[in-house]
Amino acid sequence: MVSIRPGPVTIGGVALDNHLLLAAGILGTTGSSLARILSLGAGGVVTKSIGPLPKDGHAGPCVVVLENGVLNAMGLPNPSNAFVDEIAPLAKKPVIVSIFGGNPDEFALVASWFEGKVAGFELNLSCPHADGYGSAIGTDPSIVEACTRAVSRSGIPTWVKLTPNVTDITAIGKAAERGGAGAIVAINTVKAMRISTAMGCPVLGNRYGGLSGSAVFSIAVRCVYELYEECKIPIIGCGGVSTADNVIEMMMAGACAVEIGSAAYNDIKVFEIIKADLYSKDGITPEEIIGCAHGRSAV
Amino acid sequence: MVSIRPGPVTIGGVALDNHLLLAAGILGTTGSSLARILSLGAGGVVTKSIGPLPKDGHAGPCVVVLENGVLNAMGLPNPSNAFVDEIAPLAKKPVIVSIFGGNPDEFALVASWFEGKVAGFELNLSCPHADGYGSAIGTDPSIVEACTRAVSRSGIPTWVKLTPNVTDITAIGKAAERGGAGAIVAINTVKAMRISTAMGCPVLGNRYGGLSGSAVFSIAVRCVYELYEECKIPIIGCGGVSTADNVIEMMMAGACAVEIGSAAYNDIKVFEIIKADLYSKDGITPEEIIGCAHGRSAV
Amino acid sequence: MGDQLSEPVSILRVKKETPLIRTFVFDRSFAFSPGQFVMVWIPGVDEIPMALSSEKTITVQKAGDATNALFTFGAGDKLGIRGPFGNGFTKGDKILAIAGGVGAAPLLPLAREDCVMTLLLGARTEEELLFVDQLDECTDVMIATDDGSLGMHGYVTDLMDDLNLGAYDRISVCGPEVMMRAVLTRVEEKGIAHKTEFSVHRYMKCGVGICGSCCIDPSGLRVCRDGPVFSGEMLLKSEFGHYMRDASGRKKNI
Amino acid sequence: MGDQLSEPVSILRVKKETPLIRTFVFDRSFAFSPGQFVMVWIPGVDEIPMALSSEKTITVQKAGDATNALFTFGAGDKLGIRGPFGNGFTKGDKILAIAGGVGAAPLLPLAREDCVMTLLLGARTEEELLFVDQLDECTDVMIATDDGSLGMHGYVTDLMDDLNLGAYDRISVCGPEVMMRAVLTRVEEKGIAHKTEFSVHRYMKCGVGICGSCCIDPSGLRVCRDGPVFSGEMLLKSEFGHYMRDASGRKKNI
Ligand SMILES: Cc1cc2nc3c(=O)[nH]c(=O)nc-3n(C[C@H](O)[C@H](O)[C@H](O)COP(=O)(O)OP(=O)(O)OC[C@H]3O[C@@H](n4cnc5c(N)ncnc54)[C@H](O)[C@@H]3O)c2cc1C
Ligand SMILES: Cc1cc2nc3c(=O)[nH]c(=O)nc-3n(C[C@H](O)[C@H](O)[C@H](O)COP(=O)(O)OP(=O)(O)OC[C@H]3O[C@@H](n4cnc5c(N)ncnc54)[C@H](O)[C@@H]3O)c2cc1C
Ligand SMILES: Cc1cc2nc3c(=O)[nH]c(=O)nc-3n(C[C@H](O)[C@H](O)[C@H](O)COP(=O)(O)O)c2cc1C
Ligand SMILES: Cc1cc2nc3c(=O)[nH]c(=O)nc-3n(C[C@H](O)[C@H](O)[C@H](O)COP(=O)(O)O)c2cc1C
Ligand code: FES
Ligand code: FES
Repeated sequence: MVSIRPGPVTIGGVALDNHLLLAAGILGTTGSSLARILSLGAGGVVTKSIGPLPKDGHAGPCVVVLENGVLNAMGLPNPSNAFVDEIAPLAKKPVIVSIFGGNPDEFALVASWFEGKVAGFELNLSCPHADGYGSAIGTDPSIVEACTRAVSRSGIPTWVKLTPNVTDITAIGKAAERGGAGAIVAINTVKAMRISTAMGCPVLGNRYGGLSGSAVFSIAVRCVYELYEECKIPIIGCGGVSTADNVIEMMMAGACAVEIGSAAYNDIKVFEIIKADLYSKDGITPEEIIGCAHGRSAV
Repeated sequence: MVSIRPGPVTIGGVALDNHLLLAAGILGTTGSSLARILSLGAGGVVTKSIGPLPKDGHAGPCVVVLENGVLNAMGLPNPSNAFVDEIAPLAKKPVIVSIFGGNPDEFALVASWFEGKVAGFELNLSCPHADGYGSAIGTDPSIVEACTRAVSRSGIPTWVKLTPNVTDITAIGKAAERGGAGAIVAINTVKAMRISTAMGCPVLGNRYGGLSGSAVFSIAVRCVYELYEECKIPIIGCGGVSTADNVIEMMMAGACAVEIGSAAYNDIKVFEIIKADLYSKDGITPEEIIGCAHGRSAV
Repeated sequence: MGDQLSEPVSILRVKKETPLIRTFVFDRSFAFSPGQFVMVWIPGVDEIPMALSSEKTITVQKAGDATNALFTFGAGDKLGIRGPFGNGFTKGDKILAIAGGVGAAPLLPLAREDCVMTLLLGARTEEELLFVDQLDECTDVMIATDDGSLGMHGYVTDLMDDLNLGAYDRISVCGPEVMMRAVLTRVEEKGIAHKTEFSVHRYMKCGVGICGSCCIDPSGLRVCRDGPVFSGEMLLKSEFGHYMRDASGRKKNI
Repeated sequence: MGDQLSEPVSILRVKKETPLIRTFVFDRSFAFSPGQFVMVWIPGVDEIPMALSSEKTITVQKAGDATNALFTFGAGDKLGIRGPFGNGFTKGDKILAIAGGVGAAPLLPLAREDCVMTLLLGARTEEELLFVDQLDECTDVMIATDDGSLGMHGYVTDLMDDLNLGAYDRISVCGPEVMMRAVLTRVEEKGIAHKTEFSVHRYMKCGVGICGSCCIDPSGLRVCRDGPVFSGEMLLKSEFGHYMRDASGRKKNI
């Protein structure tokens, strides 16, 4: 397998310790959990999505582990501005605050709380199971552009996380780019549902949820590949990454870095494990492989 | 597990031997292969998609088997009107001809070849990897409506197969309904890609392909559930069905019958195996479970 | 591995244990280690963590919305069960178990495994004491009630003073967090925090270690996956006994 | 099971066998049964079925676009390999193998397993005979060429007349379909079709039994999954020798 030479990593204006970030919403609710994941080898962490008001989230069940993935409908539970104190001890670390809101003003408001205190923002315009938030607004390019601009104008690196539940993800990626995004993160979960045949009703409290994990890897690779053909800003691959080979594959599709979420279910040491396989002193530079799968299908 | 009482099955104007159909494009290129699948227990078979002109399909690789699914980019290879003779020996059997075309006229043309010779049509407005066909046009409600009407006006039962690669599948489902569809089939494959890290290029000859099999089951259940909330015509569930419990789950989501494709990879006897688990003389009627998961999340 | 959808169980019967506590008996068993918990899906309501009080029972205290709803469930009603999850208590030869209120639920199966020498059982009043008879059958039970209606008048922690703690190889504790923190303070003073284990309760959403709602400060350990049973030593310099988090992730004092 | 993506192999060297046939040696081996095939991915070009002529080689006849492209590949170039797939030949004690042209490719490993008593080898001319030396090393080879440049002047089928076919427990055949059909007719006349096996070639896209492009009439059996080796009896009343299908699924005569 190809391996990568370790070196400084800066993606979309954020300096990272390596190419592997913790994805939003996985073990990202408390400062100490984020600190633990950093100490376990993540090159950066994205927090749980924070909104303008505290939310308890959907009634349970919120998560179901499937054979090859995870189905969740957390419903964006978050402590809102109490989170500022929560991550204060991590001020110097590569922490990206994920933000959700129902309109540009809400995004800007939440971002303002964290100005000067975090490395960057990731806008959740993509969670598929929260009325009025996430993909409810993230499927409209003009809203995506406006929300992005409302935050990026702060000058703080602003990443935009996209939903795959659209007809054309590149239209949304280009909207984020126009809005001043420093990077695009693809993808959030794929809208999905399971029904308990024993109960005769959906297994998630919210009925609809989002699918993540290995099951969506090939969908995420496709989205990254499509975005790389149309957008100029860096792309961060997310969705089903669980091995170093998956990281390389995402990079070949066009990702500069990856986020990892569900794979932490199998082993919370996933970052260390992948790093051990991914990096070696005699490896190549990431630039040699990022996007290399484009225009090469005809060798 | 719930089991179903065997009895006559008629879906969207087509009489079937049971609730399990062979999905389009799986072992459906020759009359004798379709006959074999019927003899192996399928309640009906959908043929390979047939178009206005013969096509060789995409250059290989066309199929990759993944841990929990299949990735394919066949590219709609088909013998075009030579297929009329191919299935002539099956005239009295529950054979549904899948049709693709680039516009309403092409759909109508292909359908005209088979009038009086088959039990019904399934319009492929959903294949995610064929330029100018399938989901390239199947994401536009007005085109879907027009293509559906062009075939349904023949009076022959016309099913419309939908792509999940849209922002709102119910908008497409309603368009098919307006166009006179007798049933909706959901879903075709989810647009996806894998890259060979050893080669540094996409593994499919066509680069982009479609994901099927268990990996997409929860996505298909979600689509069926959404469509059931918005459409009145029968829905046929397709995508990742591999057990009798999956069939029940699809039915609870709102499906009257299911199509099975990728599961034939594990065992071509999949229809017999599922039937043995699904049906029993003291089972309940399908009507008792079809759609029962709606409005019951609050028990 | 397969999908880990909730297993459906039917309630065979419901037993009133105390005015606020009921045991729900299922029609099927789950192999488990005492201290492990399951996520109990109350369809249409919520999903909440509950220790297994035996391989086919949970013992539930009425606490809020979900438990109130559960208390309307009777024989024949269905629940969904995911799990068991978490680590459970370390086994030992001579365990001292300390239970407060519904905290007796995960300790009963430990006592039934014959490794508990002595069990200190506390509650506010006599009628709120849980599993007195069942525990009596398998271990040596000492009782304390806040109002003195049975056993010693006072807290279970006071019972500890009458014991030679050196005689036990482990001390396993489950009860209200204030009571557990009192035990922790006591064992710390005696320098035996390393021999103790506490079953920690935190608000849980996923139960499998990915959502982050149950993490404790400052280690960031997940109660659902790294616990719920933690050594007293680990808990000494922690949020334990001071604060926890609610459903939104905000801190609330204990 | 894991993803069954193509395994990358590097070509170690290419050996010219005949003017139109080359053997490609890989840097890694695949456990296989003689008669099984792999799907060979020629990046940027196509993916085509090829029998393994040993655990690390394929032996390829130039036939069209993909094989032409493959002939431009040399040492160090990479291919992707999926498989091996299909059933392979039934083993026996005393096999008569009949090879025409590149059909010797899957029969060489069978001969190397020491179960082939006699092998009939045919080609158009002497220089087109494949694996003469290799086969000589492990079995008793009888040769026929269309132009008589080596061995008997005529078809391999003619060689059959000189043999006591009763002496063999199985007859394993691979070659051009016209030649194989001629063998089938001959063994049918002699009433021994049940002892014969033929490696059938059909246009293949998936190689794993789901796309349907390789199915044969009237059984609907899949050459890639139920074959490629079929008993002569099964093939008697079939399309075999009469027609096959092209990439679009249309019939074309043989
Ligand atoms: C590992 C573990 C084992 C448990 N075992 C038992 C047991 O055997 N018997 C028993 O009666 N109780 C047990 N509990 C506590 C039980 O989960 C809560 O009492 C229950 O969730 C309250 O739900 P509610 O909706 O009725 O109350 P709410 O109205 O939600 O709240 C009442 C109180 O319960 C707490 N609580 C609410 N939801 C949760 C949750 N999901 N996780 C943790 N605490 C919560 C709240 O913080 C609040 O203090 C256990 C908790 C954990 C974490
Ligand atoms: C199980 C099996 C094992 C085989 N083993 C060998 C072998 O060991 N050595 C060898 O030289 N050849 C073998 N072949 C045949 C080989 O696959 C074809 O020669 C090759 O695919 C031709 O590809 P092309 O693009 O070069 O030719 P094309 O231009 O595509 O066609 C040339 C001829 O090859 C046939 N053909 C094309 N593609 C395929 C395909 N995918 N599957 C089957 N036939 C095809 C066509 O019908 C045509 O007659 C085998 C075929 C099968 C099915
Ligand atoms: C339990 C859970 C909670 C999540 N919460 C959030 C969230 O708050 N914000 C967000 O943008 N994405 C959220 N996601 C999506 C993930 O960040 C990620 O996009 C998705 O899980 C795909 O990556 P993975 O396959 O590596 O998990 C959540 C995912 C899971 C499984
Ligand atoms: C190899 C292959 C070929 C397919 N060809 C077609 C096709 O021609 N027309 C069509 O409508 N769908 C086609 N499909 C999609 C299937 O009919 C089905 O919608 C999809 O595979 C999901 O079902 P499954 O998970 O049961 O396979 C094809 C799928 C596969 C795997
Ligand atoms: S409850 Fe989700 S991590 Fe513990
Ligand atoms: S090649 Fe696809 S079924 Fe045989």
